[in-house]
Amino acid sequence: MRTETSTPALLVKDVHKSFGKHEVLRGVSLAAQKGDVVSIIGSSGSRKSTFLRCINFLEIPDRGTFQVNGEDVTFRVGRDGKCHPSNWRQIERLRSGLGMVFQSFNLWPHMTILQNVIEAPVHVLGIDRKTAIEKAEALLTKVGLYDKKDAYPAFLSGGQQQRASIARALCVDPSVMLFDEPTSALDPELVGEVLKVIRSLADEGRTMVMVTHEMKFARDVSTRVMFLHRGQVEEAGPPSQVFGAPISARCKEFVAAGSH
Amino acid sequence: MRTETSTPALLVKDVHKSFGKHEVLRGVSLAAQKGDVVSIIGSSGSRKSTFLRCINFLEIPDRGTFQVNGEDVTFRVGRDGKCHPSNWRQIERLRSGLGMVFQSFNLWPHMTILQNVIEAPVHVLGIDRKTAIEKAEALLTKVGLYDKKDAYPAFLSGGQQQRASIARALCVDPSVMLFDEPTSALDPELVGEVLKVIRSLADEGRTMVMVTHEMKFARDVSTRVMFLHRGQVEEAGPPSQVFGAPISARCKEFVAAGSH
Amino acid sequence: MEFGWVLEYRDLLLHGAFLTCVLLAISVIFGFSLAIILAVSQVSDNAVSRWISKGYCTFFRGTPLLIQLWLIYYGLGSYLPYVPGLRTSFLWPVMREGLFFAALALTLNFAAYQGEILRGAMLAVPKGELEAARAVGMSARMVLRRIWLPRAIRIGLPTFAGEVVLQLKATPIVFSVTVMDLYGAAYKIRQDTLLVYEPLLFVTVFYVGLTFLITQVFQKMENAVPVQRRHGV
Amino acid sequence: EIRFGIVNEAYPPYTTKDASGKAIGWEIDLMDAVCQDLKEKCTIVDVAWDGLIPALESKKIDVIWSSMSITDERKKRIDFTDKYYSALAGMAGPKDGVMSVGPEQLKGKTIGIAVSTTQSKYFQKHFADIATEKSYSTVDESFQDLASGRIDYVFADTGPLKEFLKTDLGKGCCEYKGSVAPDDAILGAGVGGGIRKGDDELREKLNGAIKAVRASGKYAEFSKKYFDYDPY
Amino acid sequence: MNSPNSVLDLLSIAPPGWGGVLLVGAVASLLISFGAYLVGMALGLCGALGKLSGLGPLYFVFNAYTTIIRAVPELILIVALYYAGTDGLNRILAAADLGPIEVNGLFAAIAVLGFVQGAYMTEVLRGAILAIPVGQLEAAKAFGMRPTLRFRRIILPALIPNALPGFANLWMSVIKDSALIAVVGYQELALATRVAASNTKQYMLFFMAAAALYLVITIVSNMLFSALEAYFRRGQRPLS
Ligand SMILES: Nc1ncnc2c1ncn2[C@@H]1O[C@H](COP(=O)(O)OP(=O)(O)OP(=O)(O)O)[C@@H](O)[C@H]1O
Ligand SMILES: Nc1ncnc2c1ncn2[C@@H]1O[C@H](COP(=O)(O)OP(=O)(O)OP(=O)(O)O)[C@@H](O)[C@H]1O
Ligand SMILES: [Mg+2]
Ligand SMILES: [Mg+2]
Repeated sequence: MRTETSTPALLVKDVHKSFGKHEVLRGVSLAAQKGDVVSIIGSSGSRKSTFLRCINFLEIPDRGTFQVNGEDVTFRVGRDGKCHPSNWRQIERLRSGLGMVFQSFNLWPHMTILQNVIEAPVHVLGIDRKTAIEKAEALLTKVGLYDKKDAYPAFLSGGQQQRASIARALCVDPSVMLFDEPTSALDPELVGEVLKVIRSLADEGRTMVMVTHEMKFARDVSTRVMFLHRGQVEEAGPPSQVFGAPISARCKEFVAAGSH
Repeated sequence: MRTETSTPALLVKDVHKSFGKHEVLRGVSLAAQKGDVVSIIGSSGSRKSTFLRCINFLEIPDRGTFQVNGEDVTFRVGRDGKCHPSNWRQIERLRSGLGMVFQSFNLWPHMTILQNVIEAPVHVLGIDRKTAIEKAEALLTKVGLYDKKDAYPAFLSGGQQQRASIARALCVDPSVMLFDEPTSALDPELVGEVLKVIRSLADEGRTMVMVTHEMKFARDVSTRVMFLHRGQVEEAGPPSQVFGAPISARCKEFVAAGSH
Repeated sequence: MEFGWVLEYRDLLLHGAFLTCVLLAISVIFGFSLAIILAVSQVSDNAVSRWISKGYCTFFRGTPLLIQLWLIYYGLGSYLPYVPGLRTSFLWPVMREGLFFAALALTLNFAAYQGEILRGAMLAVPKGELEAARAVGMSARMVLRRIWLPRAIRIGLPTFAGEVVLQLKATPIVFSVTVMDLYGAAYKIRQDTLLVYEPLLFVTVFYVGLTFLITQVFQKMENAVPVQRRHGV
Repeated sequence: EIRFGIVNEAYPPYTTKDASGKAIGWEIDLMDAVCQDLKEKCTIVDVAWDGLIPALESKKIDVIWSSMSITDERKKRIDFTDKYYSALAGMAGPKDGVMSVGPEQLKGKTIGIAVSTTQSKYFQKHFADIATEKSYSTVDESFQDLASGRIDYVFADTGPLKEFLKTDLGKGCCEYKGSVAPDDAILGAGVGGGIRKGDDELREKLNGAIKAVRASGKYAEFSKKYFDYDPY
Repeated sequence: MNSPNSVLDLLSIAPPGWGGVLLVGAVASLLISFGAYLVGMALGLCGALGKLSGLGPLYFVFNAYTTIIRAVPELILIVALYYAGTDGLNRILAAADLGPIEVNGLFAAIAVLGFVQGAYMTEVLRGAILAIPVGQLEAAKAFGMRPTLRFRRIILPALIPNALPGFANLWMSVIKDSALIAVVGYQELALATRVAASNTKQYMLFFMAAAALYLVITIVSNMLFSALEAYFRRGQRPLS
């Protein structure tokens, strides 16, 4: 975690977060250089999703420092003693630089696939419609969905929906892609096609942070792996270390069970 | 499929079934002796569920012969040229001898776990309440849910719900247990606990028919494995044969992909 | 059955039918706009606006339309002449008419029901879809405008169709504030001729026809976004 | 036994109810007098305007006794007794000192009239091109609008009009402007009891009784309680 | 215009105050509504099961029932059903050589409103039944439950929470629709209000009193329905 050479694409330090009295994140940090693929693994309930959602402020963390492409996120402490973003505009701007892919796709069902993909470029970034469509079509071709561009999400299989949602996230040119278990809502036969797309993104040198249960895949594509346990980083390092020679006893157990 | 020695617990022959013009089952047969564990495998859409549902008449097959514990199910041919059970009472009676465990648990949400488990014994079999409760508590202990007996299903994890639904199915003393992908709605960490319960049932010598995607498990616990493809039995035999040396090309492919 | 009167009263009937349609259109359009405000403020974080909208909906859903109409027309309306300048303003010819108050009461009432439905529909939009919108950097306002409301309206569409029909059926009440809508026309004809059923039958056919039309329009709107049908229920 | 159908909306002074639910009013007094004369037992049946004809036809009531004016159009559906009072048509308006109701006073004014009444017919014949008619389902509603200034005049039966002007609300805003010029073709028909077509026996009985009540002076006696004129 | 004293006098329970008339009217409204509600619920249950039975003729009959009743204004339905209904009944009785019967106003009001409510109840119940996850019914079938047992033990308890919001709405609407019963001459709250208002010419006072009474009735009913729903949803996880 301590590799700070040039400006990192994403730098998150010492994130704390409670739900009510229940402290779920207890000082989690993460740094990703441009081109890094960071996998976050851990058992169910180890707060992986919560941490990922804190990164793009879908959950507002109680404490922590955030830097996206060198830009600091400013917070102010509210009357409740917790942090609040001091400038929601900034958050909104930064969010469009952090493409999020959800486990359950979350495509907007009242729009066709193409409309889903161009929604943010046109309405958030203000790109003109024609350019956005060109770009979207290129991306849909890349994820192999060009022929489905005018279909509504409900008519696509899970794998196709997930690929569409990846295209949607890519279309705003995010500097970092965030994936929250992008394959676990898919049945085994559909997982492959989505992993293929993600792998091609990794090969392109995209910066990515990915929560996943696919150990084999994480091992293959990641530059770093982070093992979360009860809201703390229990082990982190290159995949060879985390999977091959974990230091922490819990991580050892988890990795052993994962490759059953 | 041709092992007819003593009275088989379940004997199903040449099941045909169409939805509209679409013929989905094209002559599937299955025989299970007491104590057999039959696994049905096959890719998605290969009609595994439909076949299993025909066994306990949740789908009415168009054609086929059925024998449960030596008792023939009688059909009459209706005006539409299809079979209809000639005696719904018989079907209802036989159904209670075929314990079904669904992929999505299907616990009744308005009853506590204990109420779920004693519902059928008390109201279908007419066992008195006290005896039923004793039995239910014993079963809940066995699946490790005794302490949750007064909770409502919505407050249990998926794995706990599935174990409760197994206890519910067991409580009517079925001669055959039917499982339809009992673990695929669970996340990987919960799968284990359910498989453990199923394995213990197999060890007890219960007759079971099980649709599953867990190849490794199927291989370990089954006495027979059946590979369905497009509504036909493409390969069947002991697990060592189906997994180790499949004859059919499709089965070979499927088994190879399954152990990726 | 005797329908000779239809010709004799045709102007009255035509005008009545026209008024019925106008009242329906006005109250649905303005009521729906108000309903959006009510629904949004009910799901907002602002406690004051939440309570105001809640109170509004409770009052208008909790009392009969007839009483609301009387209160607005005979109550509110009877104080209007005392508003300085209003009697001489260009608004007066409109504002002293029963039609104005009838439209107002129907609108306020429709908004209350619609606001409740829309609120439910907004809560029924899967949270993930909203998060996806936030995650691409949409502001709260844009999420509302581009994703939340359009989705909620679609979810509520089948219910809206029913509500518009209910609204149509509520319009006869305006006759009690001197608006000669179609029902009012039928009432007059019944009093004049002492025919009991024929005028009512005539009106019924009109309402049923209009209902059919409304249902068709909404069906068209629903079909605009195809949804995959669940099979086997 | 004769069952009298009386509309359950208040129409003072002819019929109304007091707070204990008892029917009172001029028409009730007349009914009592008529029944006394006939030595019949009479019952009052509450009916809504909407239900008068069906109630009559399905024999729930025997006579409509509820200020129903006699018109040719209505005679096609039911029979009427002889008139028992005349709907004297008068107007009420704001207190402005103008005390007559000729065409020059009404010019350009809005006049409230209950729907399908004699007054409405009269208006159509005499004032239709100079003033605007506004129809009300009950005369009561037109009084409220008169008080709030939405209309300039109410054109109604003199009885209810004067009754209204006696209340605080009426006293506060308005005054009696006078009666309109007589027109026997319209105003002469008056108000009678409505009877099932062909029920001639009852009609004759009631006609006789109404005559007798008038002749005996009873009519004038109870009318005095309500009117400062002879309503016949 | 009116001193507080005269307001109190006008609203006092005992005559000459009109408060008693209003209260009796309110009780009548409640009685009609409650009766109609029960009748509607019974009809609705038949209607929903009939529509879902898959039997052509049954579906046709109930579909016609719900479509027609829901398309025609209540006011017209009440007038038509009440008068044509009693008329028809008496004609049938006459044909059978029986004398006409006197239909009690309260009874008729309940029957007519209940018949109208039934159409709406049918749709609410049908929706509630369709909203039960199919799996729960299949699980019941898989245990060999007979249709009646299935209905009693699984469908009924599962549909109640689904149907309660719709039921609550219908209850509110039947209370307000009961005001329309005035057209058949039965004095409930709305008519009582008019009578009181036109006798005293204190329109606003009585309209507001009536509005307050209706509001009290609906708010109290809302609280009851919320409590009921909380009870029937006890097995469901609260939304966070
Ligand atoms: N809004 C919330 N309010 C209260 N508790 C919450 C909320 N969101 C999450 N939690 C709690 O935080 C804990 C961790 O949740 P999280 O989803 O981050 O785990 P996870 O590692 O992503 O698990 P999984 O692998 O199952 O997705 C859970 O126990 C959950 O109950
Ligand atoms: N009620 C129905 N009406 C029409 N078609 C149906 C119906 N039920 C199932 N099918 C069709 O039958 C086919 C097989 O379904 P089935 O669920 O049996 O497959 P499966 O092998 O269980 O697949 P999976 O592994 O995904 O559960 C599907 O293509 C589906 O479209
Ligand atoms: Mg998660
Ligand atoms: Mg299946």
